[in-house]
Amino acid sequence: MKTATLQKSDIGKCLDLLIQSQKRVIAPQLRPRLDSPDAIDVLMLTPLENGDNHQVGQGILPLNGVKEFLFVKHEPILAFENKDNKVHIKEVHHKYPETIIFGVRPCDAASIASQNAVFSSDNAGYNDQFFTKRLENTTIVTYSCTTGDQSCFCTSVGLEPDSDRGSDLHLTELPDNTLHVEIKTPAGERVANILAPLLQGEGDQAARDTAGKEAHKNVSRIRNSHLIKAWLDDQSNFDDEMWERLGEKCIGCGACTFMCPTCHCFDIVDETRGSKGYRIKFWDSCQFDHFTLHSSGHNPRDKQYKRYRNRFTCKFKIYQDKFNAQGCVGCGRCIRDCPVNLDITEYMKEVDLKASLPNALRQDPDFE
Amino acid sequence: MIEAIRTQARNLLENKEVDVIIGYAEGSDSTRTTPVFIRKPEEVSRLIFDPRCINSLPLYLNKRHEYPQKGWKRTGIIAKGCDIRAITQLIAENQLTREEVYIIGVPCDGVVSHFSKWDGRLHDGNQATKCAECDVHTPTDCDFFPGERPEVDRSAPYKVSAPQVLNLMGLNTDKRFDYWRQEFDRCFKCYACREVCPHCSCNICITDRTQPNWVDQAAHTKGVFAWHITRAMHLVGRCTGCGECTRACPMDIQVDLFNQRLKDVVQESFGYKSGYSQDEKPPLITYKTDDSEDFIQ
Amino acid sequence: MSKKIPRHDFEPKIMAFVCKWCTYSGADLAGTSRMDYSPNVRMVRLPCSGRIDPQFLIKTFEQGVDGVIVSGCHPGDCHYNEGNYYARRRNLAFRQLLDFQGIDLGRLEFSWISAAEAIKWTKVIDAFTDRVRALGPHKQYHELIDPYDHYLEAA
Amino acid sequence: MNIYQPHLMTINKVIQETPDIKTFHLVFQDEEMRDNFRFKAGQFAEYSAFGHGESTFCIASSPTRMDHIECCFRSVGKNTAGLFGLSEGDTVGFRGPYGNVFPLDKFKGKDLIFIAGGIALPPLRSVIWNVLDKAEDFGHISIVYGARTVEDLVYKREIEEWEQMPNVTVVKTVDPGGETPEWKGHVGFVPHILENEFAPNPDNTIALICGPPIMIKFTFEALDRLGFKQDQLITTLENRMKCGLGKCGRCNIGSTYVCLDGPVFWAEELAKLPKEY
Repeated sequence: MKTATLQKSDIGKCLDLLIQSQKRVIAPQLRPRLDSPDAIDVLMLTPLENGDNHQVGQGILPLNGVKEFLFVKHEPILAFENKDNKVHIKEVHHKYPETIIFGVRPCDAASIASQNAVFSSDNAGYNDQFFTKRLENTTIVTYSCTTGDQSCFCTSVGLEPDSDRGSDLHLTELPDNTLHVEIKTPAGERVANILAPLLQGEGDQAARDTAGKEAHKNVSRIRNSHLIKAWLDDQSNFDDEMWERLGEKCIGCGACTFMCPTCHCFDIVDETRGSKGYRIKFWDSCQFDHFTLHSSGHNPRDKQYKRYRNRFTCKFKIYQDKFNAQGCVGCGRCIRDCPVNLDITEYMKEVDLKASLPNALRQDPDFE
Repeated sequence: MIEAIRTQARNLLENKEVDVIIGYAEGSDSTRTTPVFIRKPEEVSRLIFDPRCINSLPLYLNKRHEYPQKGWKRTGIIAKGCDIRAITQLIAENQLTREEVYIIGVPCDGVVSHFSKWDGRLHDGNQATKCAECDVHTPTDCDFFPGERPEVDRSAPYKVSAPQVLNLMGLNTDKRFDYWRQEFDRCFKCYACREVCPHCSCNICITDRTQPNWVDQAAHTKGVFAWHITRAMHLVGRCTGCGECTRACPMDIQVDLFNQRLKDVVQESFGYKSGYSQDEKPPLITYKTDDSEDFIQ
Repeated sequence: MSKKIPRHDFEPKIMAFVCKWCTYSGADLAGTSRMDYSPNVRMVRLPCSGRIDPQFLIKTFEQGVDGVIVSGCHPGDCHYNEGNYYARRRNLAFRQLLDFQGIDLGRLEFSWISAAEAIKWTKVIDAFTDRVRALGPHKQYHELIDPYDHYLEAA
Repeated sequence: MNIYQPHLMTINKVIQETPDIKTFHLVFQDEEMRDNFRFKAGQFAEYSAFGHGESTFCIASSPTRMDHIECCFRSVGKNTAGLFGLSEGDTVGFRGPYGNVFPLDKFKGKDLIFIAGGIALPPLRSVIWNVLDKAEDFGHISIVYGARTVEDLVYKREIEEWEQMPNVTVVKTVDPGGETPEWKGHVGFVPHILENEFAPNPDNTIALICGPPIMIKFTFEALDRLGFKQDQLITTLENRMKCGLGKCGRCNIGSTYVCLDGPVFWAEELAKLPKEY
């Protein structure tokens, strides 16, 4: 693996170089907004025109994840036209521009593999070209976290704040204001070649490892979260009282699922105007009551807490069983953005407690 | 104050006067609070109240029918002045009868505009704008009030809109369109604005209906425009200005500006302020023969 | 002999939602009396102006019209006694909402036209058509309504 | 290849089964598809009325009769209403076949009981004709079919045809209140009629059940009381689907995706799943 060093102050120049090489460059930026006293500063991953106002490495996480650049919010999958009483299907031409997403946080980068497990042909041989082709043309430049906020819990799901999973080119911030650059894939190498004028010598692996360990301490961790899967596997826990008790405050909006970098559910509808129309694939949420509603009126998940149970099970069991992938990357967006503070880590802690009782409880001195 | 509320809550539960008390409890981290459903007298110590208690709890009153097996008949609710306005409005719309709720009013000095801004105390820098013009810091219609209830002066003149609304109104029409187009570009229709709204009480929302399909379901800008216009129109004269829709928006779109603008329209044109009377009809289900018609040919 | 119809570069598409008792009859009278007025208007007849849900108007804009007109009986003349009073309030609020949204109020018209007022109908339509024509195509909204058309162009 | 792209099919024939249920006979517009298309009994497909959307139904025709594909549906929502409005000569979209199949090999030499309610007969009809066309491989065939009213019974002509067959027993029933003066079948709910009127012998028998979740539940219980074992009961589920490909994420029962692992399940498989169907 090749490494290099980059001055932190040169990130803007890096972005400029990439833009000049005719790539679509996406990086976190502060979002301009109407002046308002209630305003909060919001980072968004945005396509850049130049490297001036980037916020790479700033803040905890951009509001949106890389998800919306791979599994886009809405897109046509088919066009059709009714001509002379006959239906003609037309192909839709998607453009998959070569894209570099710069400054992706490790949790977001790790989520790409989960989405890919669903959309690629790994899943029953059906390949969703709209996702996979976009992914083929996307290079991910990750940027390690140095700290987390109260909602971050990546270390509880087996990730680290300096993890390079899903990364093509991995940057780690070192205390001396330089960046340790690791080239992970050929795509990352191509980006590194463009950035070559700014890269210096080899990276300091020891300093990078120290920085990673330091960051690891700054993200809170849930004990024994590995017990969750086994607990969910136990059929008798499906009707545990916990689900309703914790879930009854859920109001059934889709904020957590739409913000989630691994949530992949979508809906398909037809939209027409005149004789032409499009079949559209767009984000949907398992938290909506009509998501599973049968035409007969029967609803397998008829209560909100059951829908949240499905979400939790999806993250910690279904993803593993069905897609052999990680369901939750611990980015904490669902916690930050929940209007009623329904916290997935509370479920995790509760399950952890239930699963580890009675043995571990008395043996672990750290247990609260 | 909170001790008085807890004591009252315990009494209510012990005497079976209410089946559940909806209140606030400590959230998952120190800056947050969370709605909580208290069913047992021994749990009342979880109840708290401070400026972090942003949520508008009356929205759960709409969802009370989802819990019939729990015998949820009469609901106790901890309500700020603005929440009581929401309840009053629900009663005026026959969504609720006054007897179904037991309102524990709490005096409120204001709440923070966003959890992330909480630094241990409330100040001008983090107070929600709605609280600056609030005239119900001391709640009006409640069954229980901790301590002596002071006389409330509600003679203050009606204040027009938040500054953002005026800013937007100052732009020309095309600029305003572009502003919303840019904002709505982020909307992915998670419907958090709908679900947190105490007044969005329909069992099945018009956007979820497909026959006919009035609002496109996909989150392209056309569909998003249609959704937000529809939402604002359905809240004309009903919105009590809690601002939850904007706070809940994960994409940080200020959707409540529509409601604030229409609040002004309703006040200026029909002299109606929502959430102050259980008997007065909301403006769009009534009329006066001499209503303004200067826009009509 | 009908008068010569002037030609314009832009002919707006105009949608009219009308009450069947008054305005529709008024328009009918204009037709049977062979009065001349702008041919840009397409009409939807509804039982009462109170039946005209703002949703209809949004959908109409989504279909690419340049102007919408809502018309019913004069106050006091409603076949259902009070439908038009409700319509008046609702449309007052709806206009302000669309204005705040950034849609030019010149593209919206509301009128009272009775079954006898065929002349008023032609005048209102002519004036409204001229006004919308002067505003030009409703370009901003038109840009929204076919969000996927560019996907049909070959790469 | 776009996995969401349907094949075009022409509606050859429309049969109005009940006031709100229609059967379509569909033929591929593409000759190559017409020759090469294969499926097995129990599989489903996505049918689309362009401009309205896609719906999921089991293929109702038998794989032994490949001159056309049949589907049978009730007009309930936006998509099915769109399909319902189509007539002979119109085009529909077709994606499939998806899902698993009824393991007919395991049924060989055994008596079969088909139990269905209402619009749930079409999924089993595919198997019924498949089995009847190879009657020498199987034992006695019984069909227990019920609907809310006499009017709601589908495949009325075929039921008469089945009744005439020597190797077939047909038990018809309608819910109480749904009978007409001319009605000669039973009156009562399917599980009740099955248990008390028909009372099949469980020896060397397989029961194939299709119906709404509540009917499946009660039928399982009834069959259990009659002495049927879990490995003698097989059913097909109909959860809501959009993609049919295991991607849209709505048909799951726990970790089991009905579109990929189903729709056909043995009772013992269902027992291991959470009650989420």
